[in-house]
This record gives sequence, C-alpha cells and structure tokens, in this order.
Amino acid sequence: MFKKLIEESTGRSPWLFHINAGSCNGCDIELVSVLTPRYDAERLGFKLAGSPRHADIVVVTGPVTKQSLPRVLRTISQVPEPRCIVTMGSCPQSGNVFRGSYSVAGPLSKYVPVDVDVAGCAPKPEAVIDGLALAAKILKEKRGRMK
Amino acid sequence: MNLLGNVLSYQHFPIYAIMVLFMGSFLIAAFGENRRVRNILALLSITASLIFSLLLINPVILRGEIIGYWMGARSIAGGYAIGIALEVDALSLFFALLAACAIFVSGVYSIQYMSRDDNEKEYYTLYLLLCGGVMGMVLSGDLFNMFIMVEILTFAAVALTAFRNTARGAVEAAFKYLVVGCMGSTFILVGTAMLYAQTHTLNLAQLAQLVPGNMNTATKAAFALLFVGFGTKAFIVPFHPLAADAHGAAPASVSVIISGVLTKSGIYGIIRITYFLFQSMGLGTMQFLLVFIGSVSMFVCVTMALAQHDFKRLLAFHSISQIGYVLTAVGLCTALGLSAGLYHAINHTLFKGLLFLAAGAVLHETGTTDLNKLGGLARKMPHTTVLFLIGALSISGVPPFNGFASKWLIYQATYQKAVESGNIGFLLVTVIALITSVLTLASFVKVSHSVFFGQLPPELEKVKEVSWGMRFAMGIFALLCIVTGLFPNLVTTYLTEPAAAAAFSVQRYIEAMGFDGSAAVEILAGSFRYAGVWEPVSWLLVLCIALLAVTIAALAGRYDNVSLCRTAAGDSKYQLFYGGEEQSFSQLGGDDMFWGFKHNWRGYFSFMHRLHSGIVNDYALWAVADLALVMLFSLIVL
Amino acid sequence: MDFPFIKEAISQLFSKSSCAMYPAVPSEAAPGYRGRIVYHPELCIACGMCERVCSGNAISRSVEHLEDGRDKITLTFNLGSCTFCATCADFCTKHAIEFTGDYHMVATKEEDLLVRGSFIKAAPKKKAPAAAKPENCSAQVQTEASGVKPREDGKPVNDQSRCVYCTLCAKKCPAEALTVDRTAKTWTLDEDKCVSCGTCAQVCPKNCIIMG
Amino acid sequence: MTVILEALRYLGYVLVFPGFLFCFLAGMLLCGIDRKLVAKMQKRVGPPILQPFYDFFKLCGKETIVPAAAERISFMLAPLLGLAALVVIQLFIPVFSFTAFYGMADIIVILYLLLIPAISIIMGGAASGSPYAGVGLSREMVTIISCELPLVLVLLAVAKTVGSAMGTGLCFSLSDIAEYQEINGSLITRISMLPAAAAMLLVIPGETGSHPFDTAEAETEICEGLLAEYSGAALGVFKLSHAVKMLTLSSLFAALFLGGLGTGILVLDALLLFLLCAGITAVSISLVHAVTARLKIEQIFKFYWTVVSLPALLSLVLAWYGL
Repeated sequence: MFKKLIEESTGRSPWLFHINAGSCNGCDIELVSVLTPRYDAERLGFKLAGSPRHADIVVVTGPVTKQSLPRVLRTISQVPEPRCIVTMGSCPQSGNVFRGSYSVAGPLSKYVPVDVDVAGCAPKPEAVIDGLALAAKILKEKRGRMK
Repeated sequence: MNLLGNVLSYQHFPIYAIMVLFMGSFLIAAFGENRRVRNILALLSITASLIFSLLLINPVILRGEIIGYWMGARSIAGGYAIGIALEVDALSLFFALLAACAIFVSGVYSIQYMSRDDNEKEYYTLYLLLCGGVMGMVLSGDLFNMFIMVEILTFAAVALTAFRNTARGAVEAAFKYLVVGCMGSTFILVGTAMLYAQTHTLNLAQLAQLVPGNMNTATKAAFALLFVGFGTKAFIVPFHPLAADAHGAAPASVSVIISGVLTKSGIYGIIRITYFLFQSMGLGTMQFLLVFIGSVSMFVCVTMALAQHDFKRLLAFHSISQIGYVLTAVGLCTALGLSAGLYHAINHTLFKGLLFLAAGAVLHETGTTDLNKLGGLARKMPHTTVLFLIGALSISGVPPFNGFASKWLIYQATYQKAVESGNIGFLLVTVIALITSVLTLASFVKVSHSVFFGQLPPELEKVKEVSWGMRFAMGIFALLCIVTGLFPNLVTTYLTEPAAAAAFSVQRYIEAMGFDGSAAVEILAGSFRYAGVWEPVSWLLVLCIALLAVTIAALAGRYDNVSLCRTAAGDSKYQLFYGGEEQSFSQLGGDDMFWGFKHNWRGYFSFMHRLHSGIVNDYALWAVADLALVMLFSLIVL
Repeated sequence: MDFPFIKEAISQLFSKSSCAMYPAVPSEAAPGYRGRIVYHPELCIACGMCERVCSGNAISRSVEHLEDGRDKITLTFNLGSCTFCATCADFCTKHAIEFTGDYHMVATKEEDLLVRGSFIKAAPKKKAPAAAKPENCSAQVQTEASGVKPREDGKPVNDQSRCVYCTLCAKKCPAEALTVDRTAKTWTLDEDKCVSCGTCAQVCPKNCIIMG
Repeated sequence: MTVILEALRYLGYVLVFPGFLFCFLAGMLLCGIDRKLVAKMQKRVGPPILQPFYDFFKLCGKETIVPAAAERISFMLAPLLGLAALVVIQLFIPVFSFTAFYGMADIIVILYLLLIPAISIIMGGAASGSPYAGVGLSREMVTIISCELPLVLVLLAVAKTVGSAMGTGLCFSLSDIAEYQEINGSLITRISMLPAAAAMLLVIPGETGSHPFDTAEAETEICEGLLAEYSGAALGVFKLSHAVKMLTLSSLFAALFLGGLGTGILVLDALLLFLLCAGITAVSISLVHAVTARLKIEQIFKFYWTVVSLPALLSLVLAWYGL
C-alpha cells in the first residue's frame, strides 16, 4: 500500500529545478509566469525548488554553451532518482539560431537522455504546463519501475 | 592502633586533602625528573585529594557536621583565635569537591596532553601548587590563610599561563594577569589587615561574630577591598578581559582549573564575606550589588564571546558569563537562589571543563584554535565531537543536560524574587538570563559549525582522533554533565541545598569553632516551592520512545534507502551543490557569523571594542575605579 | 512595519481566483500567434527559399529519385529548432508554409517535433518532352544559357530560360531596381536605380542571375 | 496488569493522540490549509489541501543522497531527532483540560524544547558541509535569537498573570494555566493579555520560519539554506517537522490564550483544538505570508526586538501591576 501511495503521490507533486544554460531569458520568464496567479502551476502540485537535491524535474533552457555544459551535467547528476529532464524552448533541443556558434556545445540530448521536449521560442505557458504534466506522468512511470 | 584510628579520623581529612597536593608538588619538584615517577606522583596526589574530599561527604553533608580543625593544637586564648584553623561546613566542602573533581579529571588529561611539551616537571609542580592553593582556600577557616592561598594560586596560575611562552601572547597575558591579579591580592591583604586592626582576629568564625556588630568606616572599606579582591579572582566584570587572555594562552588543562575552580574560589570568597563575615546579604542594596554585577557579567561577556574568533578566548568569555549566572543567583539571597547558583557552579565546572578539554584536544591535534582556520573535524575526531556537543548543549541549557536544570532554577529564583520583593528589576534579570542563554547557544552553534562541522580544510586531512587518555578525561566530565542533568533532585538534595543551608546558618558556623554565635545576624532563607515542573528522566524516556517510533516509521518508509559515495574518485553526484560549480573548499568563517544580530548592535559592539583596549594600564585603572565605586557604595549602604 | 495589502488579501479570500484553469479549460492562442507549422506540399515548388532564409536551420529538403525518373522532394520542418519568426512563410511565394495557433508542441521523442511533407516533382520530365521535339532547340537553349554574357558595367543579367519568376530578387533588391511580373514572365531592370550590389544574384534560388 | 495497561495508555499518547499520528495528520492538514489560504489570498486556486501529504510521500519514494563531504551520522539522525522532539513538545501542551503527560514540563521547558528542533536542523545542515547551509545556519540562529525575546516576555507575562490570580505569585506550569482558564475563562479576554497575544501571533511565523521570516531557507537566494543538501526521505521528515512545528506553536498559543473552551469530551476537544489551530495559522502564518515580502535578516532582528517585543513588554508590565 505504501508503495502505491508513493507512486500515486509522485505524479502529484513534481518539484522543478530550473537550469539556465545560456538562455536569452525568454523561456525563463515564461517558466516563471507558469507559477503566477494567472496560470498557478501550484494547483497541480508544481513547485520551484531551490536546490537540485529537492527536485524531480530539471528544466533546461538555453542552447547549452560550452561554459555551462559541465555545470549543467553536474547539476543534473545531483538530482536524486527518479528524475525527469525537460528541455524548454528550441535552444536546448537543437541550438536554434545559435547552432554552429563556437561557444555552443548543445544539443543537450548528446549528453543526457532527455525525457520531454517543449518546443516553442519561447513556449506558451500552457505548453509548459503540458510539458510538465507529461514529465510528471513519466516520473510516475519511472517511480513504478524503481525497485 | 589507636594512633592509626586517630590519624584516619575524618577530622584530619581536610588538611590531608590540602597537603597531599602540596606534598605532590614538592616531591615532583624534587624527584620528578623521571617521567613515570612524575606521572605516578601527580596522579597519586590528585586521587588522594579527591578521595579525602569524597570521604568528607558523609559527616559534613549527610550528617550536617561542621568540622572545626585547629592545626598544632593551638586554638583559643584570651577569647581570640590564635591558631591556624580549618573550618569545613557544607559550603566549603561543596567547593572543595568541585575543585577535587576538576583537578582529578584535568590531571588525568594533562598526562597525555602535556606529553609534547618540555619542562613537564615544572608544569606538574605549578599545577599541583595551583590545585593545593584552591583546596586550601576553600577549606580554610582563617582570613589570612585565605589570602596566602589566594597568593599561591594566583602566582601558580600566572606562571602556568605563561607556561607555553613560545606561543604568541602568552607572556603578555601572564603579565596582565600578574598585574591585575596582584592588585586583587593586595586588596584582599589590605582588607584583611583593616579587619584585623578593628577586631584583633583573623579567624573567619570569630570575625563573623565580631564584625557585624562593630561596623565602622574601616570595616566598610575592608568589605569593599575584600569584595573587589575576590571579584578579581572570579574575573567578574570589569576583570573579564584578563580571563580571556589567560585562557587563550594557558594549556587547556590549566584553563579547566582557572575557569572551573579558580573563579569558583573567587565566588566562594564573595559568599564567605557577604553571607558570613559581614552578614549583609539581607540588605536589598547588597543584593542589588551582586545581582547587578552578575547580570552585567552575564550579558557583556556573552556578547563579547559572540565576537570572538578564537576557540579558547570564546570559552573564556563564556566562563565569565556563566559566573555571572552564579553570582546573580547567589545575590538573590533566597534558599532557591543560592541553591540554583551553586548548582550552576557545579555545572559550570563540568561543562566548561569539558569544553576546554575539547578545545585542548583540537589544539593538540591541529595546532590551532582559530575558528577561521578549522572546520569539518567531526569526520576526523568523532568522539571529541560528540563530547564537545554534550558540553555545548549543556552550557546552552538544552534539556536534558545539566545546564538546563540549573538555569531553570535560576529563572525561577529570579522571577520568584521579583514577585516576592515586588521589584520589577529582578524580572529584567530573568529576561537577561534567558536572552543570555540563547546567545550562548548561538555562539556554540558558531563553534560547532566552525570547528567540527562544515568542510575540512585541505591542510587538516591528516588529523587523527586524540588518545584514549584524553578522551577518557573528557568522558568523565561528559558523564557527569548528563548525570547532574538527569537527576537534578539528587544534586539539589545532596549537594546544593545543604551548602545553601550552611550559608544561611551563620550561627552554627560561629559556634562550631567555639565562639558565641548568638549575635549573628540570621538571614531568613525563606521556603520555596517550584513554580513549574521538570522531570528530565521521564522526558528523556518519552523522547526516546518518540525517537524510536519516528525511527521505526522512517525505516519502514525506506529512510535507510540512502545512496552513498562508493568510489574514491569524485563522482559529481555526491559532490556538494555549489550552484553547478565543482566542489571546492569553502567554509564560512567563524568570525562574523551572526552579523544579522551584530549589525543591529554595531554601536554597542564598537563601544565594547574600544573599551577592551588590551592595555594593561587600562585594566589596572578599571580595577581601581571598580574598587572606588564599590567602596563608595559600601560606605553608603552598609 | 505596516501591512499595506492586508485588506486586499482578505477580500480576495472571498472572491473568485484569477486563474486560467488551463488543462481543464482549453485555451486558445491569441490571434497572430505563431505556433505549429503546417506545410502544404501540393503548393510547394521546391524553390528552396524557405530553407535559405531560415535562421535556425530548421528546414531541410531531401530529394529521392523515383524509379520513373521523377523526384520525390521532402521538406522537413524541425520545430525543435525553429524560432517561429515566420520568415519562411513570408518568403514563400506559393504560401505553402502556414503558422497556426496550435502551441501544443510537446514531445518525448525528437521525431514528434518534425513536420514533414513531400511531393513528387515532375519538372524535369516536363522539360524533357519539350526539348525532344526540336532537337536543335535544346542546343539553342544550351547555347543561350551559356550565351548569356555578364554585362560589362557590372549590372545583373537574367538567364530567362532558367528563371522561375519567383520575385525574390525584386523583393530583396535594396534599390528597388528590379520588377518581375510573374504572370507575364518578364524580368526588367531599371538601370538607373541599380547599384550593382549583387544581392539579387546571391539570393536567386536558381542561380540564373549573372553578375559581371 | 494495570501497569501494562497504564504503559499502553501512555504509549498510545505518544503514538496516537497528542503524539505521533495526530501530529502527522493535523500538522500536514494545517500545512495544506495554510498553502491553500495563501493561494486564495493571492487570487490563485492553490494546491489541493492534501498536497503536503503528496509531497511527503513523494519524498519518501525518492533517492536519499548523502554527499561525500557530509558527516553521515549527524546528517541522517538530525531530521529524526527534530521530529521526535517536536512530537514530545506536543505531548506536554494541554488540550484544554486534558494533558497527556501531566506534571513533567513547564513553559520554560517548552521554551527550551522548542530550541531542539532548531538545533537539530542546524546540526544537520552544518553536517552536510554545504556553504549554503553555513549561511542558512547563521540566519536561522539569528532568527531564533530574534524570536526569543518576545517569546520570553509573552511567557513571563502569562506566568505572572496566572500566578498572581492563583495566589502563588507566578506559575510556570502549563496544566495549571489550562486549569486556571477552565475556571476563569480564556486569558485572551483580559485586556492585559491582548498585546501579548498579538505578539505571540507574530512570533509563530518567525519560529516556524515561514514567510516573511524565512531568510534561513530562502530558496531563491541560498538554495534553501540548511536543507540544500537534503533529499528524499530525510528532506520529507524535515518538511513534516515544519508542519508539526506549525501545529505545536499554534496549539501552544491556544493553550496559553484560548484555554477554557473545551467541551470535556476528548474527541471533540481534539477537533476543536485543530480548528483553533487552523484559525491561528490562518491569521498568523497565512495572512502574514500573503501580504509581505521576505525580510532581510537584520530587519527580522530589528522587527522582533522592537515591534513585537514592545507589546509583549507592555503586557508584562500590565500583568505586573495586576491589570
């Protein structure tokens, strides 16, 4: 029963940790707007965590610059299992307009398995909510597969 | 057989307890070249002293006798005491037991702690002299002998402060201590002389009989001189900077004696003169004097401690802060207050001894006590850490350790005093005491973070746990801390209440030496009932059950499902979160940890900073100014 | 310290929330929102303009040679690389690219973010029978093609045999010196306005503008 | 036989009613109500009331990472100790006329016991070795110092009021305070106690470390401070402790100022206590949270030692002169 309780709860309280990997701040602002009274992601249990140790979902924005790459990977590795990695906006998926720049090391999927891509430049808050809800579902599945 | 029986009569034990220490000192000075001989001699003498003190519990505390002992069969001639007398009532024995315990543990600790120093022979000679001085002072029945013993212990303490004279500041600290300590001794001497001129006797019991009836300007001045003189020994404000310097420089085992025992002997002196010699504690103004000085010591020293960044200096300031508690409680002049103060005196000796020994252990292994250079020692010295935490929680008054039990009594005593006397000032004292307690906690949080938790500086990677002997010594103190905290009723019933009762029965004290005590001013102790309840054992039991329940529930909830770093190489998963950066050494300095607090008090702190100039001339001036004020006060009110 | 918002807080306690209850209540994107790309391959002429103007390199074109000699041309729009600037749609003369208000672009696989469309281009086949009738004609064309000589004054010349009249050169000309009429299939240069910058030659998808 | 029954009864107190289970359920619900109310006040929908339960169980299912630099035993023991200490405090706080453990602790003891959870979180944070925890630790300690003065004044004022009314001069015992209120009505009805009650209401958010006094756990600047390295079940226990602390402090408030409302039936009393706690939380935690922005640490200190301490002192002086 306890295990079922945990599994049920996992999908209902995903906490986010946001990493800016060289983003233009467009996606960052959209992510924060998800938490405002207008969209209020907290009603779905989402919460922005302050430390990667508390997080379930890592949201990466930005094209993953060479400077940020080791930091991003280190921070992602510090998130306890089960975890879910969400790329937000086009940049971390492909590099977008920054592709081919000398300083861009992306896309992120070259280095870590990405679970959910939210496209858009920047995505609409509704799309972010969609993406996070999908991530929460994946999280629950991952939790079910543990142990 | 008769002779042996005579020799082993408990009447002689007080002088044995003193003399074994002095004998040990002389023997080590004479034959202490060999390390083993020296250690055995030192251990023998401190153990013997402890045993003799313990054997006195039965007659003095349980049976309530007062041992009046005349040395060399001389006693009273022509109505005046002419012999050297020892007089042991429950109060004296209380302090003697305290001293013997601390001396024993610190002596055991010294054996390994001092093994890296040279001149060990001189160390033990001086150490036992210091101990003998303390023992002699608290058991003496003679004011002049008290002065002699004070001189012995002051000079031994000065010499021991400068013992590690290669260390920075040691000689300077000793010099400051010497100057102000000698001023204090001189005050005591002058006070004694003035009393002698007025009463023609030096015996404490006879003085207690004669002085209160014959108060004149000279005796009033003598009171001020004695009070300030013993105040110097207790390092109460304004003599606290000396303690900081002396503790910072002295070896930890000596700091234990200076803070745990020497200051107590100062308190003992103050109790003797205020309660016995002058019997002036019944006066509201005299209570005000003690409580005022006590509260100021309590608060000023705890704030000074918050600003320190040296482990031992910080402990030194706390030491005076705790002495402030004792003095405040003693100054209340109620049975509860005195009992609480004496309880706190025991506890202070225990936890402060433990903390100084822990500081010594850190110094012994790392070579520094600077809070900004230490950190993360918990992984290298786990036992020391646990012992230190017991001491830190005790001094901060966290239940169920002993500091809480005595502070709890002190709060009640001050509040009850406020209610009884209708004086709202005592209420302020309760509030100050409570705030001081939380500030104490704050500074020990700072120490535990800066020394034992946090990150290990790379240069301290090779630190090892201290040897078993040192841990054993600390363990004794820690055990006593827990025991006195868990069984407050036993401590109050068998130690502090008899001692407090002794302080209120001056008449018996006088009569025990064969004088007429009928004229003594009896101070009414008054009865008391606790305003609250505190059952540490049951509380601990409930806490254990709750902890067990929580632990079982947590383990059932896979609390033990932790993932630990298995590889030697730095797996980034197990590194600390540094905002994504690679883990590097970063330890919050202990210096300015509570700036949110200090920022609001910056005026006060900068004032204090300017006041504590570190110049010995200033401190001497403070002593004189203090004397002048107290003298003025006593001339007016006595 | 005062609490200036205490009244609002209490009054809002009893008023309706201002939340958009998104997943429960679907929400439309604002008019003009540029969301998911819809590609109409039947309109496309594979001029390649979109691919060229795309800043995010989101558009790729692949050509598959079918057995019957025709080419199957596939255009792929990678939404995961798109900045949704809509320049491609702007430039598309055939209006084959459309930006919709659909913002649900969430995927677990990269595949899901690709918008594909393909059409079979018969153009080379169409030309082959036309060239087959008069044999010299094709040679003529070829000589014509090679015959277009660059002008000596450095102004552009159009090889009209290859031009598809996509008007891109006219759109791009900074001096507005070019006029292209798609219906009349004319390409005219206003020599007074031309500054010989070469933009038309650079942007021409068919490389039929020749500069000196 | 009776001894065993007696022991079982006390075990039941520890595990079920004022103890573990009650603390868990009531504390979590209180936390959920608080979050919902704050959301309402900010014109949001807010999380479901059961959200803290979801959070807790989710955290139980997560991996608990112990950093290599941490002192392992203290790191893992600290959350449990903090929670156990809080549960024990709850046992000493009377539920109207009912006290689970009668005659074991008074308000001074409670004052000190409230330090133990704070100390345990400080020890846990310090043991993790994180520099963020170092900063958090410093702030947490200053917050404790800040709250201490008004809390002490409030408690002394109550002790004096009840004591002089009962003729003993002062009364530190919580069950005596509860008993007094059973007979003479709630203390909050006395004018001299109103400022103290107001001060206590402002002390509660500081002690629990909720907004705007949460500088110690500021997630946006110092990565949750002391909790920065905690993950999984250990973090869950800390979150639970936070919830229980809300319950403890609000029921302390109820015991000090709102006594004498009990019905005498234990189940109803428990329900009433919970409702009162919810009301107190709504005013002192949720409302203050919703209308303020996070203070700086030196502002917290100043706020508590002036704005909050003054009414408490006023109350004490009024009580002193028997008003």
